[in-house]
Amino acid sequence: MQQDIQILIGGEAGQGLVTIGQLLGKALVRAGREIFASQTYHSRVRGGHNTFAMRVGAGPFAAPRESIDILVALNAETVELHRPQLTKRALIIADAAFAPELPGAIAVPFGELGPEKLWNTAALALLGQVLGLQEQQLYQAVEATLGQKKPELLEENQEIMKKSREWAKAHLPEHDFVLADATATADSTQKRLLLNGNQAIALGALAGGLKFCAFYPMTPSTSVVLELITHAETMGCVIEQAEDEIAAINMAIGAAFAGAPAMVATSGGGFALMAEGISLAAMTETPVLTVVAQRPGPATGMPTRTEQGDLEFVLHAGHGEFPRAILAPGSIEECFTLTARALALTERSQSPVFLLTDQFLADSARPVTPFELNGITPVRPGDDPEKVATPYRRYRLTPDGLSPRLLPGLSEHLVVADSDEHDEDGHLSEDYGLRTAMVKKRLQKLELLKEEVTAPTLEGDQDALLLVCWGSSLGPVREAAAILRDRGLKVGTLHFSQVWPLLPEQFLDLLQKADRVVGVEGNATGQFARLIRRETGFTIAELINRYDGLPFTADFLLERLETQRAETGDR
Amino acid sequence: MQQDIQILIGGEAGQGLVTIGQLLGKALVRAGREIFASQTYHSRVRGGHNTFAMRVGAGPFAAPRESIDILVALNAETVELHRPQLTKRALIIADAAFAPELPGAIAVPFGELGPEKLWNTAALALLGQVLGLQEQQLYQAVEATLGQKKPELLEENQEIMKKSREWAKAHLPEHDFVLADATATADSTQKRLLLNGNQAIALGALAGGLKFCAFYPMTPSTSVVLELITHAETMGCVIEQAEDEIAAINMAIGAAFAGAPAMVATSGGGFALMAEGISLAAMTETPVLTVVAQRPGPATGMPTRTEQGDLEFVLHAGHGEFPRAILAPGSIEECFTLTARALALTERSQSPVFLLTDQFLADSARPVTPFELNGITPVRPGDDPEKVATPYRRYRLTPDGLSPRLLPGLSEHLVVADSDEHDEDGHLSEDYGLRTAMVKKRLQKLELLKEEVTAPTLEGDQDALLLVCWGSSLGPVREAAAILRDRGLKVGTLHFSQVWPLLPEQFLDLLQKADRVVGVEGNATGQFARLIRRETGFTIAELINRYDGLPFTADFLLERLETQRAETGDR
Amino acid sequence: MTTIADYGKYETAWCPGCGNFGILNALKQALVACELAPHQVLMVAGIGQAAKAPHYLRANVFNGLHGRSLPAAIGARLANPELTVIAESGDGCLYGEGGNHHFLAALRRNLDLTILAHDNRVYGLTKGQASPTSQQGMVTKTQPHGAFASPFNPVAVAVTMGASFVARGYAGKLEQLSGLIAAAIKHKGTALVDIMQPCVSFNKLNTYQWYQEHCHELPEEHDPTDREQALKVALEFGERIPLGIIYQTERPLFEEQFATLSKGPLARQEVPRQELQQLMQRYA
Amino acid sequence: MTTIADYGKYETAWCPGCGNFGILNALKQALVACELAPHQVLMVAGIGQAAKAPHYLRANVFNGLHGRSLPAAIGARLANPELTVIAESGDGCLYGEGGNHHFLAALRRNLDLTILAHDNRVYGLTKGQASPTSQQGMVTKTQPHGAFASPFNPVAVAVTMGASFVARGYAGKLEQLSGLIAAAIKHKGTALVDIMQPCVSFNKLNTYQWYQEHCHELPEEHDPTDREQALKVALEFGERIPLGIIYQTERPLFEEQFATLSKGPLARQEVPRQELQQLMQRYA
Ligand SMILES: Cc1ncc(C[n+]2csc(CCOP(=O)(O)OP(=O)(O)O)c2C)c(N)n1
Ligand SMILES: Cc1ncc(C[n+]2csc(CCOP(=O)(O)OP(=O)(O)O)c2C)c(N)n1
Ligand code: SF4
Ligand code: SF4
Ligand SMILES: [Mg+2]
Ligand SMILES: [Mg+2]
Repeated sequence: MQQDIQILIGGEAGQGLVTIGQLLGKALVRAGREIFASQTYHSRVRGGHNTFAMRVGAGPFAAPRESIDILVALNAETVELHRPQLTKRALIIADAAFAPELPGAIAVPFGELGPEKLWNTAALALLGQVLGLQEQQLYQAVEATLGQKKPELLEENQEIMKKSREWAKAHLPEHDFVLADATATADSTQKRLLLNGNQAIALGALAGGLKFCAFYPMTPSTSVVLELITHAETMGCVIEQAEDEIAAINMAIGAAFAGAPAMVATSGGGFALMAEGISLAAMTETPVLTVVAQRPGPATGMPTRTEQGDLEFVLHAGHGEFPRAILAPGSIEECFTLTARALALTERSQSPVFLLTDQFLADSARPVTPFELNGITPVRPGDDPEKVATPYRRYRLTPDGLSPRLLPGLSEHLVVADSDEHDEDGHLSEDYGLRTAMVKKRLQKLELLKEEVTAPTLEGDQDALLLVCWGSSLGPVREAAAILRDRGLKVGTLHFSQVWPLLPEQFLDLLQKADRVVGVEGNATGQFARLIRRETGFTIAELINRYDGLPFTADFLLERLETQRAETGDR
Repeated sequence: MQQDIQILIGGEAGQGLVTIGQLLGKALVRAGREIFASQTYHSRVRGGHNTFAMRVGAGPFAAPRESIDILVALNAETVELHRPQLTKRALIIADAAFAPELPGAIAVPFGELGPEKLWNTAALALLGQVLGLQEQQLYQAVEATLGQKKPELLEENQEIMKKSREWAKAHLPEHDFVLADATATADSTQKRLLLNGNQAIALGALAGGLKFCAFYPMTPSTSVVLELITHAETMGCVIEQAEDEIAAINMAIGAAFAGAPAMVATSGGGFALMAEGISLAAMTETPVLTVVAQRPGPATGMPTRTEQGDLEFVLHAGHGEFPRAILAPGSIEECFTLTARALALTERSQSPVFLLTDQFLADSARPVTPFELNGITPVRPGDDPEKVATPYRRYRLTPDGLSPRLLPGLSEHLVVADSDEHDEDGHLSEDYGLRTAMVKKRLQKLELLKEEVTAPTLEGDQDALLLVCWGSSLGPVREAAAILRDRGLKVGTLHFSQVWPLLPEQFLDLLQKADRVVGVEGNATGQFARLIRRETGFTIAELINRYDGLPFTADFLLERLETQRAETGDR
Repeated sequence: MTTIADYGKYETAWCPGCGNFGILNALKQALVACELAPHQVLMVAGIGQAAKAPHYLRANVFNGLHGRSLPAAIGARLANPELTVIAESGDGCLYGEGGNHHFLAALRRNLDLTILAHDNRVYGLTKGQASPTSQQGMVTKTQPHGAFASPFNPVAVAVTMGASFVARGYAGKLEQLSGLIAAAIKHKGTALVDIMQPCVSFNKLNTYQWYQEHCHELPEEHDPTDREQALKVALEFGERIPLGIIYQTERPLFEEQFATLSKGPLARQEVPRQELQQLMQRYA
Repeated sequence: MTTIADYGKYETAWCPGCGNFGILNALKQALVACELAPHQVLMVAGIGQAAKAPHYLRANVFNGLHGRSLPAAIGARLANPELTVIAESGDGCLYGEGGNHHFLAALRRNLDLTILAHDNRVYGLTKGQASPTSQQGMVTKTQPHGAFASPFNPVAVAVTMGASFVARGYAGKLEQLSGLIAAAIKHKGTALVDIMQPCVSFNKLNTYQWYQEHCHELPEEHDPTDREQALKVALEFGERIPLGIIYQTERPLFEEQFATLSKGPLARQEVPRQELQQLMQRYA
């Protein structure tokens, strides 16, 4: 297998590195390449050290690599910071002023190529030349993106791209990064979509029938909403920036009560503020989808980094007892499909449903086959007012716990919802017997959720080394497993894209059969492993945790597997 | 053993039944009796059906009884509602207008005794006569209470008491409720305190060194604060009603940062709003005590009833990962001692600590021996500015995770606290290595908490039937066990007054040894049992849950133990 | 035609003599005057004694969280612009418990929404603590030395914020009050009616008699469209408490931002699948 | 004597040209003018670009949650009345995110506290969404049709609420601004300085030039103790934006309610064990 190429563009916020990255990505995808793009950035607007990483080659990929083959350094700091990650064959594209004295260094006289604000475009053109992308392909990407927003700038961009290409042709050293045509694995006639996790979530929500979203800006969840806003008018959605997260969740619940499939998107602290609202949704049995894009906590923590540290909090958030479901997509495709599913599930169960993602998944992009809309039926909120038993009672006690849900104002029936314990009519009640019946009714709906649990996915061998993971860790874990398998080891991966409810019959035997079970989680304490033990009694004794704010990579996992094996002896 | 007497006073809110109950209680305690008083009330100001229950006899008691020996009905509804609970020997004190046609009924011509607003005093006097309390004893209690607040009313109260006594002497039927002197078990020379759970918490906090409390009113937590306010001036405390619970927790954190041992008291929804603040306390490593008085949820739920439904929420509240401790008093005495301990623990560990109680414990009163203050050292916040290493760093990395805590403004050292991930100086940092170190540092403090875990209490036999419970369920569970033991069965109880962290070595062997382990919890899903399994792998297969809003009683438990044994066969 | 009877009669959990009864009656009259059938109306409440009012009325009801009636009401209105949405709650709920933040945000937005504040200047349900509108010096169990902070004047703040309809009513003047509520419901925009409400159990300062002595109707000459005049009147709150429509103006409706709302309730609108298919191509 | 140097020099994470720099310098000057040593000062911030300011200053710092600087500041002040407490944060943090509720509550209380609002009329840190003070019509990624709601006028609301010190400054007028901040710190009571702050990255409407054109200093004649006049001036916010001390009055200090605070920091006060022993007897 030809080795893939890891490109890293580094510089300050405001230097336009995301723009280069996105344009390069677009061009590569259109050229039928497999790529994986991911970002790290600081919690500031200008300055700091940001990176945009792109893997290119015979993918598909679902994780970044730690080592770097092509470093594009927009400032001197980038060279210093990433030097240790450079592979032997690495190229370093950097301004002549700070290009290092290394074999692969290409000292570019950016000043000669054009004005400073366009140096990112110059770097893009240089990269294109290195990778062997046709000039046309890259320029089209620039045109498609810039043409819409700032057509007046197209010409100067084109000019600097030309100049840079020419300079590159003349000065590029020997290297082996030209993409051979053979690596264009995807059928380039089929237009793939280049999407990051948050974009896929937004599209999944729209496909699932979303009509209302309220939010308060919070990284890394905001871009879900930005995407929704872009399409709101076309799709007939109402998106509202609320005065805070408490308002957001209560607005969403009000809207859902009145018939709009609704969601909120937030992160850590914002979610904490929503906990009371979650409990309200449960008590009033109002469907609502909460997207929680995790970042490292506690408190403000690291706003722009990644972590899987809020599983237990999301599982138990809200006072009192009630059922819920938590979906945790492992890929861009799952971001789409599970969001649509989640909307259906919350309406179906009249219980809160969560989508648990994180900054890594939110901000990493990959080409995907356009989603099939036919398989997805958008949510139809509420029941048919013609078909309910009369007198209509919002909380009628039924064997499965589901009561007919009518929408206020859409029939002559009156709909009464209450956050107090209530009778079948929705009026507050302090009757002990009724209380018992209503608790049972609400909890009964867990059975409905259990009927629709997405089973964990097993890949590879079952009985030797089994890597257990959930949510966004899927990509790096699968890659590590593939590498180990290439080395002749027997390795399986078991990935949960639904972390609650758990059905032990779907996976317990697998855990029991494997020789060595290793839990992989992007947190410090192994929350999912604890949950598994709580639900099954099975102890995942060995854990690999990461909590420095960065996502897992295959390299990281392989190293840990190695050292841990050494530490624990050959059991 | 002479049977104890269960008195129930029932009527509408506003009829003064709590007053009678409290006065009777005071008189009985002063007379050296054992009592247990508990309340049920509606979430309204007037009307509804409230009760005040009092058990008298050869206690000590720690739970109410379900059956009633003396029913004082201030309205007709009370007679109807409680008729099924009457014992064969029961007396019913009721107005002639609605006294039932039952053998024990005493139809009182309240109208003849005095004006309606004093009928509660009349009923009190009648009760006194029934129980054989001396007139003087009862009147002194009235004097002590009313004399402070409304001395002008004393006379008319005295008058109606006299009249009622006389009427009672003439009309009381045969009965066996006169308290024999022999039942005065306590040494009546030692003045015992009649305290409910919330009062004991307030006193415990004051003894522990509390200096600041912020709150927003929420039943059943408010009375903790009412008690604190009464003593605030004497004790040099600042108590502030905040504009909401979010403000309350942030004020408490601000105050604690600036050196005041601080707490908040709240319930379900109010606690949900504090979740983000809890996470802030953890990240800034600011000590703060949160008292959560549970009531049935979700959402507004049943504001004036009881439940143990928020354990898992409190255990996981707040985004991100950090250590905490949760204490759950099982008695009035523990309300006092554990609150003082909790304040010490939060200061010692610079981590959030919780006191988890509920409406049942909050509102039930019992005589207790005056607390020994000598054993309690009030918290001394902060470290000695003379002794810190310089330059002073609030978050200095240390082996045990504890950094020197100085108080701002009390020395020339500058104290910098940050909700972002930070460096040792407290300034925000996005360094990956530092992040890892700071996560480890914070989590390391769990070890400090583990060193001070209150072990669960085992009472009775270990290897037959073991009843496992936590928090407020202690009283009824112990009583049920005692009854079973009287019946010749081997029964043990294992009570956790600290529910986190759990040290399996303190109890796992007990669970494993017992023939039949039954978990008793005032919730619907068995949260503590799940936690035990998560922490030990041990499954408590049999549960007794109550979630109708009422507390456990021995009767309830015995019945369930019986039916569940029948259901599960003789394993 | 809708009649008072259509709005039903319920047993309440209020204290006898409470000002809430007058407000409930005035509301029913206003709804009838507005010719609204119960199913066209959505009452949104928070938690408190006042917030129980919607349970004593035949209508659609969303009884949410303490302090959060306004966001829920706004959400519902944005999902179904055909509903007449009325947020009804107490002073603690609307001006305390974070509610104030939602209150200001609601005034800034100006949806077609009515806010009825049962302003008894105390926390009733939780037994008499000071509320944001409590009179300075009011002694309670939690304010043993009297409420210290200067009371919140919702009417003055609303006028300052340029709210489009600001009125003050009194539970003891049923006819005027129901007129104000009806005007508020008919007003296109966010309409606040702050209602002086005696609480016979916990507010011993602001009693029926006190209100009788302090409240006066705005004179005929008062021009509610004159902001400066309105502001002056709004700041009057002490010896004299003016009742009536204090300020009214026209402002664009928040709902008009959303083209989709002109097509009626969101629940009745199909998901445009074709469009979705197309817009996905933008990512290619 | 304290000098500017005592307050240190730090690298910042702000964009070059940002209005925050001017505010930071003005603050340092004001602290020096007030003759406060760094350890006497506690800066309390929320989250946002503005809220990073306390990290760029040598002082005690509590950098809490987004929207919650005021309660933390109040708590600290009630624990140690000897601290000079300054809450410093952005418009989003102080007037959005529930902060508004705390803002009104703080004004009602009137502790001895200074509030510095870096009012760039946008959410900077989260990349340019509209804030409560954003100009109507401001187009952002989340407000593609322009901010709809009418902007919050913190100064007008503060004057309406009877706050005891209300001023407006401008990041581009360093001398005046530092004077205002110093006056605010010296004022006994809660003092608001709302500071017009250009955000060069996200606010393309309210630029340095725009402020230069719109801001004007209050005339000498302005009498900040005249509430009616102050209110008129406070409502001026459009073509002309007045800078200066708009309103100032004397009101009782919140701290005075608590006898114990006259004895200094709570941390230094012994727990009166004897008294506790005695008061327990009341329950006998
Ligand atoms: C989050 C939360 N905090 C506190 C409460 C307790 N609570 C219920 S009603 C209420 C105050 C009610 O006052 P107000 O809104 O003025 O209504 P009133 O009873 O006076 O009509 C409070 C504090 C609650 N239900 N939820
Ligand atoms: C609970 C919560 N919600 C959202 C955020 C994300 N957030 C951080 S700063 C900010 C807005 C900052 O705006 P402002 O206060 O005006 O400060 P500026 O950056 O403009 O100086 C937001 C929304 C957060 N940190 N916490
Ligand atoms: S407590 Fe006050 S407001 Fe509540 S019902 Fe009674 S009188 Fe009315
Ligand atoms: S984003 Fe705006 S406010 Fe923030 S530092 Fe940059 S210019 Fe200043
Ligand atoms: Mg009220
Ligand atoms: Mg701002």
